[in-house]
Amino acid sequence: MAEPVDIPEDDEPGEDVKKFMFVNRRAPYGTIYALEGLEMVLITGAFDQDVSVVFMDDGVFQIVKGQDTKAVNMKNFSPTYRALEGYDIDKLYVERESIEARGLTAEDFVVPVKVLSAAELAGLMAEQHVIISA
Amino acid sequence: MAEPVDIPEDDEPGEDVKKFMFVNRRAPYGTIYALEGLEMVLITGAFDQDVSVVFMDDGVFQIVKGQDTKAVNMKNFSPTYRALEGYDIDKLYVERESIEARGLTAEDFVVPVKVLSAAELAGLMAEQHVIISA
Amino acid sequence: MKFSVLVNEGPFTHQASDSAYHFVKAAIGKGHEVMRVFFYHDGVNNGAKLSSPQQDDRNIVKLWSQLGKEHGLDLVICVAAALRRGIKDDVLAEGFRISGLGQLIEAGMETDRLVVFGD
Amino acid sequence: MKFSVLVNEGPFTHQASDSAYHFVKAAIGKGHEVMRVFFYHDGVNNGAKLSSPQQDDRNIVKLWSQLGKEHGLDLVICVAAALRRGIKDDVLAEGFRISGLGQLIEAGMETDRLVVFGD
Amino acid sequence: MLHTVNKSPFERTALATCLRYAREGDSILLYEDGVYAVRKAQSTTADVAAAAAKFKLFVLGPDLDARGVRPDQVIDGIRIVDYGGFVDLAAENGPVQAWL
Amino acid sequence: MLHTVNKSPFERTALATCLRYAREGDSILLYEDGVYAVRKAQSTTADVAAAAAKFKLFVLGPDLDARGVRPDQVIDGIRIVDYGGFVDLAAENGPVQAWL
Repeated sequence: MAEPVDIPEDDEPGEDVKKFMFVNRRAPYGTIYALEGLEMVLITGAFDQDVSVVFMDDGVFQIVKGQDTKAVNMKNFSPTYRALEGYDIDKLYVERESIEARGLTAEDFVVPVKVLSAAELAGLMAEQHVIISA
Repeated sequence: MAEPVDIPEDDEPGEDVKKFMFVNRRAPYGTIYALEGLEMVLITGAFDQDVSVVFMDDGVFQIVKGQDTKAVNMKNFSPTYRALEGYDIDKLYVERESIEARGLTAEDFVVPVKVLSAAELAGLMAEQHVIISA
Repeated sequence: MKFSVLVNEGPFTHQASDSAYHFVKAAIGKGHEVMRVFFYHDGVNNGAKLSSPQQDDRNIVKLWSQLGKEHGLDLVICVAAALRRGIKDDVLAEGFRISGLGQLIEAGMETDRLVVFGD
Repeated sequence: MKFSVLVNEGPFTHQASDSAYHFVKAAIGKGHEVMRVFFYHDGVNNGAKLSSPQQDDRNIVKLWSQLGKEHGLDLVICVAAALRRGIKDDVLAEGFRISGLGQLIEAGMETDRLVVFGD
Repeated sequence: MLHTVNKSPFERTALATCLRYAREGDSILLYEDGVYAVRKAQSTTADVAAAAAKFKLFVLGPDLDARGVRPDQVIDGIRIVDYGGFVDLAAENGPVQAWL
Repeated sequence: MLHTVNKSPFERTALATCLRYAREGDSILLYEDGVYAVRKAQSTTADVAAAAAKFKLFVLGPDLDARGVRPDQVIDGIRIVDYGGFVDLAAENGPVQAWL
């Protein structure tokens, strides 16, 4: 894993920078996709790319507060989402329709997220070079 | 795999006979559950048990006619369902609600099936000793 | 009461193996007998001894081996499903054995409850 | 055009590996370049050489090895996902190599299209 | 009999099919990602509350905890059990059908 | 861009979410178990026919054949392609989003 790289917020992406979007649609723990998906995102931090991470459908449950995995004896990886900022990965989006259906608000998450509609996220998605689904 | 055993239809189940139900809810080819599920059913034929096989939800697609897997280069196992009769496994049920939602009728299947409602199948299910989902 | 358990998914990818493990442990703790744990589909990967999860995560393959040893559990890997997935005797973890699907049917015949864990 | 492919599921259990194989073969047939096929999650099991499917079924592990050989494909198994699942060099099929997740990101950076196959 | 459901009601039809099959007196245990069904104030709540009134609904506490679902968020009438409770449910009820 | 959907519309929400994200001019390819969505005369037909009128819908022929879905059962306006056509769709459209 890479050291956090300090790039000013207003830095323009260089020529070699591509837009990567990670689409998270799965709940944590029932399957490993959420955990291994997060590992992919973290690695991207080492490559200085323009990274967006989107949580939609049951993927929004990945970042809800209060996860306690002691009794299932699995690794609680929800605190690791807070490490993303250290890798300059701060474009975290949550789909409005998904959280409304689940009775959640932006306050319920372990990291600061921007709440966007599916239509807004679809616009962002169309601008990407690479979209990875876990 | 066992030789087909010839038991008369009106034979009463003996004391050692248990009721096994196999519940098939998955489409074929997209995943291996249907194929490996069928392998489980075939083995049961060697044990002289009282076996029921139920197709519901996308599981009804396992037995539709006209499957041709040449272009996907996978094994077409749909003809194997016709071998079940040789193992005296002839209680094949299809859920009415599932086939109606999919625009299918009993004529669309590679094997003779009995079409029952979910309520009727639920009654059968409650009588089982063992229920196996693939 | 006499239980048997069927595990349809491999370690880590699905929670099925963890849930089955906790169920079996609790059943034994309550004085029930667990006759057999049968591993089918990707479940056969639970018997792969080379599995090395991260240090801070549980090692479910080892947990099964330990539970098997402590309580003389019969941990059976289905041979047909295992061949497809490259699990053979030389990669088999301690306490597991490879056998046929008949062992599952037999477990169904001889136990009071068969409980299935999968995806 | 330059493609890379990500395969998230193992052989046989899901069709993902078959679909990816046919896609890669067709892309090469159309004169495109396939820079890398990256295997992640259970996809790492596609590189397990011990896999022995039934005689009348396709052997997708061997098909990947052959396609890799014919066209010099870079077939990369993710090391972290492989460790969890017990895939190490000694069980690796011909033509596959084990490397880090960075190889996936690099593929995304250097190709025109990354296509994902999974469950 | 005992029905088990380990899938999210938002993503799969397992719970819906289970409820088509459950009969009076049956028990239903929600576990793994199935526990998301028990939450109040979400789009699935009315259907699950109706099921809780009709059948004996249980949810696995360890899976609730892992997913950050607090006991006060659980629909009234759904009982929280641990793995031992899961074993008891399997032992006390007839056959077990896993709606995978 | 190109959206791919490989899940049955009866069992998963992948197609529904895809249709929430597809924009004018986008292409959608249904393959693997996703091909069940293209069948006429089933409960999902009206929604998929509406999508076919709005977006460019494609279905993978090899997966149709494997599942016994005949070309005459496919909703009008959905084009059947082979693996080469899948490659063309990926090449001709912008990024590819796989709705797994």
